[in-house]
Amino acid sequence: MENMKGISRRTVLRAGAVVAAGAGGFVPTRFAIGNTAKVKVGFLLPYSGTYAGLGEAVTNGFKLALEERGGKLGGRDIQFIAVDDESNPAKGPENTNKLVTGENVDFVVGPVHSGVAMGMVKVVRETGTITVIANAGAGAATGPLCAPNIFRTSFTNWQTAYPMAKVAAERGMKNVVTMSWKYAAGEEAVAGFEQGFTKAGGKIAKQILVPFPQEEFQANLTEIAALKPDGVFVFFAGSGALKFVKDYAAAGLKSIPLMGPGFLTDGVLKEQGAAAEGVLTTLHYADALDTSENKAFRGAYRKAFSKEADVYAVQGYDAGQLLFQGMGTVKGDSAAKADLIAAMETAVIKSPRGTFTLSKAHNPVQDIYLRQVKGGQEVVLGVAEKALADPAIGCKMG
Amino acid sequence: MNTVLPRRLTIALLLLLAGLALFPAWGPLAFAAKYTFLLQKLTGIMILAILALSLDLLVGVAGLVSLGHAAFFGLGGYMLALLSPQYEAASLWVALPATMGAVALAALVVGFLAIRTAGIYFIMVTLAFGQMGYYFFNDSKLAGGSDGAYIYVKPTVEAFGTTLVNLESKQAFFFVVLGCLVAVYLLLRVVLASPFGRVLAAIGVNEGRVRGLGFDPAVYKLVAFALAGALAGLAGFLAATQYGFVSPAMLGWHQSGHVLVMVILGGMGTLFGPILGAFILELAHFGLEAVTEHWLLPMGMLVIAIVLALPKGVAGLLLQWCGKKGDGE
Amino acid sequence: MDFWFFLIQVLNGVQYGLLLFLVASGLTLIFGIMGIINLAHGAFYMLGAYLAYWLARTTGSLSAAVLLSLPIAAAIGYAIEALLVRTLYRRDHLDQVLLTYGLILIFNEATRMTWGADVHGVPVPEALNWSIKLTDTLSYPAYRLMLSGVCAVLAVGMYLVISRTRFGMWVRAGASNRDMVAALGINVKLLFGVVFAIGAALAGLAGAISTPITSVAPGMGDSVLILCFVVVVIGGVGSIKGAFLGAMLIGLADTFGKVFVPDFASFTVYGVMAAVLLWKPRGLFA
Amino acid sequence: MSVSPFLFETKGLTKAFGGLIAVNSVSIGFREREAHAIIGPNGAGKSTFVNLLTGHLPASGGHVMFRGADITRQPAHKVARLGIGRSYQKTNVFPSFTCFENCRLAAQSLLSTSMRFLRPAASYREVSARASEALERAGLAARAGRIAGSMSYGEQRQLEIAMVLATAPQVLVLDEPLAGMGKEESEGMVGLLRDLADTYTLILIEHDMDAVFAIAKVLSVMVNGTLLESGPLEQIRASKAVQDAYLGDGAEAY
Repeated sequence: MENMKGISRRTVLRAGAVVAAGAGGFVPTRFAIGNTAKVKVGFLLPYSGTYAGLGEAVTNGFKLALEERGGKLGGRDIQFIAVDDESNPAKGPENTNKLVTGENVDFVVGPVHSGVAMGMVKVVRETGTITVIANAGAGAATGPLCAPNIFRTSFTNWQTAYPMAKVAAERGMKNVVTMSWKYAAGEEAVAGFEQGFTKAGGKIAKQILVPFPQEEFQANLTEIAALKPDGVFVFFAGSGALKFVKDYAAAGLKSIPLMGPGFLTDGVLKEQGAAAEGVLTTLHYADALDTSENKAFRGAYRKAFSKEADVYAVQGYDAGQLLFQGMGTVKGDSAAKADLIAAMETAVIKSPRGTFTLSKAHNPVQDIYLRQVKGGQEVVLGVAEKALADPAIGCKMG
Repeated sequence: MNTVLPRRLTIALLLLLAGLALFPAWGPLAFAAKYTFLLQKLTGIMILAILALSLDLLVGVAGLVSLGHAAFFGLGGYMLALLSPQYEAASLWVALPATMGAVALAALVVGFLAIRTAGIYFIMVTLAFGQMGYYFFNDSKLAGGSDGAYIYVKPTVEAFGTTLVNLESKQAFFFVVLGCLVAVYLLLRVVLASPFGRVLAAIGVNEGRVRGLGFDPAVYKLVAFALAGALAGLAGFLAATQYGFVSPAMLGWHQSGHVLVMVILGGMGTLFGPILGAFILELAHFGLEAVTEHWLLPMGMLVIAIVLALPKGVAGLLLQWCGKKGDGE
Repeated sequence: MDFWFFLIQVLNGVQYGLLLFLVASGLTLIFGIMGIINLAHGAFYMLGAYLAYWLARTTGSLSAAVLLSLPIAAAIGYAIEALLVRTLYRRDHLDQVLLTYGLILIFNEATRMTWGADVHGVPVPEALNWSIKLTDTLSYPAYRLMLSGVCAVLAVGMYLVISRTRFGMWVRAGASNRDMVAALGINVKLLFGVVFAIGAALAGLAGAISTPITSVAPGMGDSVLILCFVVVVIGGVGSIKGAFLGAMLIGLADTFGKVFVPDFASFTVYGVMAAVLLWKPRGLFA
Repeated sequence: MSVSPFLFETKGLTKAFGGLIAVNSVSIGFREREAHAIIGPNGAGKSTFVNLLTGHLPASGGHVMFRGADITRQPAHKVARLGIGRSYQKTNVFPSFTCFENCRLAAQSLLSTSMRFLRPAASYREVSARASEALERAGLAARAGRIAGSMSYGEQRQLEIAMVLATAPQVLVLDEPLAGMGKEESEGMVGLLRDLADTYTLILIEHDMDAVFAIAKVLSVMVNGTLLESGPLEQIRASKAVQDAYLGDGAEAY
């Protein structure tokens, strides 16, 4: 008992020391003005919880891009500041504020989660901090809420789904069931597919939305089996994607083609195993892209982090390229915002995914690839849609 | 719990309050560039402290452990979002009473159903209602669904055509929130000393006996539930005003659990304890996060250490110290 | 409604319910006998899943992994009871809530530090990697059937242990009147330690055997935990029979909710719980 | 129908827990300002009877009448408001409140409602006065400022009575007020109860026969949930049936 007390007291002390150390972190920082000061780049990414792996990949990709280019932005050294956004939308504004107001960063890079992105956009629209969204596909960020200082190097949910409609129609599908989690990203993707598919003369047999993030799909799989559609289009990512694909195969539905945005297989393909065989996906990137840029990128990434690169790493990498080009044009003068933004708007990014430019809404105009799992490997079948731009409905820019 | 605090403690708390109120004076000197951010951080913590205070009325005083309290917090935020015209400001004089009224009404309905249960069942029923609220805003198109909703322009505080306080000013908003925190604290102190508060506190200790004395506990608990709900709604209203953004996560059980931890950590039923709890938990989070990305680990250890070492929370420790040394009773 | 369609949906609901029961039974056992609200219960579910994933990769056999992860989960459970939980029996329920909340944070982060943040899957063992064809498109996976079988056997086993053995008598005594357990002259310390270990092992087992049909990821225990609380409360705290019934109810409500009222799918589970508690404020069997 | 001679009475009052009948058709009448003791061996159903009388348990059958009105279905708090105050077998005070606060809370029943939020409870003079009066009467005036949980057991039992008094009842239902008290403490309590018997209608459940005979004028004897006999002290003392069933059993009861 006495001993127990001793331990707990020590734990308290140690924890106290950590807190004190943390507090020490915000002693007055010297505030230097001019181009000689370091450029501050803030990462607003998940470093804990379910999406931590994605946050890490974006960070790695970004750092790799800059290291390959001399480790400087417009000739200035870089200071990275990372904030764990915890994938918690409720804390989105506060965590953004930590970077923007607390650290006075010059640039914000992030986030993964669309909900966090919405909170972030709210803050940076007010402060005018130049922000690069390196994953979150929420259409609104480059739609109704677009702003001169907000860029995206990833995709919109619509972009990743719309091209699949053409593929489905070309393959003779008439009747398709769509399914997703009931949250913004999924609903936007499903809407994109449905828009394209009905335009091509197809029919949506049923739209199934399941509560996010529940992963019990059996009831819906049985429903799909009963509907006997020509194809099934789904939006799932991460652990949900892993589980859905496995359940789909186990339920004996493999005879019905399964389609979806590439997140259905990316990052979880190995774990899905044979269940993923034949799954058709569309995405703005594929690990197996046979281009010299991609091979060089993947090699460098593997060497630097002893890990395979993925689409998130590419998006982070391109965010790094975008800032590098912009800062290069203004020679490191991050205060010249208008020039900087103009330079970024016109940037041509030689991405591992293929070269892309930005639309007026600051979203990539990019090729969307059609991919299929064959023999446990993601195989690129071709380009589903060339230079696809998000319609950016509601964006009043440009 | 005694309604009068030992003098030493009162002095210590007043000194802390003064330090907080004067932050805009000493903050810029001590923290330079980080001042504005810290000002906002402190404002955010005070908002959570109001939420923790309101929960303490239920958990610490009336013995009603609610794991769905954040639903009222979130509802308060959403009310502001719904009441704000898209590109204009809502008037605080309309929006705030409407918000608190609506949240109190919602709390009354939930409370009416939940108060029939007790103990762990009450915890679970409140959790269930909280989750229902979460899914309501997550699934419906009413206010942006899972994306959340924006409040583009902060509410105005005007009287006879002149602006009294400009909430867009971070410093002014800091003082508004500080004022609300002090006001809610004093209000709850007054309420606790009132006949109502005495009955409520007695219910928390021994509900059956209160019934035997001729009071219907259900009614008192219901009123407390509505009052706590309305105050949580106020906190939600302020939170939504601060960043102009609301999302369903505000209503979720994680948020409810987080606030419950603040209350227990700080010391239940003491009112000032939960405020300290909010500050300790949030600042520890802030500090640990700066040191390691694995901050959840030391955070968990800190929570466990406090449970083991401080059974009555931080407030219990303070009361013990001051009770021994001070002029006490 | 097509007969087979209906039948499979019932199977789906029952199977989901059985799995929930396995996790929830440990939770209700721990609360019933020890009076502890163990928020960390979901963490044991996660731990079981991670152990199974890790051991399946090292040993190459899922069944070996499941069998190995059981004693490990039990040992960790026993250690936590002896080191931490034991100091809190005389304290308020809320202190235990806080302690086990702290444990969740530690477990989640420790898991991430050990196994990384990636999502993992475990392949279905070859012997069970087939489906029973019911109609031309409807079929039922064999592994899920086996899973239901294991859960059902455990449920029956638990029923027998509780109704026929001395240990079961203590459990029943504890659930109806906690003071009585101490009065029966039992080594309470040992009993509590064992109960906690059994609870942890049950949750761990549920996590381990469900790996082939779920994804192994940090925080996977949290959503399961909430559902299990719903189950326990519907059934009546401390009642294994209640937990079984509650789990079935939730499994079926969730399944049919998704099929018939998809727009309110997230409400169904919580709606059922609210309705049960308004009708019987102390659960079905309390 | 003639007017009942009783202030408070039960008619065929019955309570069954599942198959077990704890109180079986008990009819007892209590006259105004009468000290009435209910005795019987353990398990006779006395405590259940008290709980039925005060609305703490719902009756399975029969009626409880107060001033001619049927109050059988009234919940406990309404029964208390009618002027039927009760004390509990197990000490049942608010341990974290001071002695005075315990009584003041009870005295708040003087207010038409306690749904008053802004004025301090301490500032209601008539409430405080009655609380003081109750403490005085129970002999605890000197203890007013003590935290109830820190007082001696006997004092807490006294406080229990003081709280009932502070609700200004007409009927006092006291469930074993002497339980667990030492000899000296008991004597003090008996004195207090005798004193109270002059002003209130007293219903007393008690095992201590010395105390019962010292306080009560009327006795009712319950055995196995049924009323064996009810009548004036002397009648019961003389009753053969009672002696056989209860009093005669052991000298220790007397």
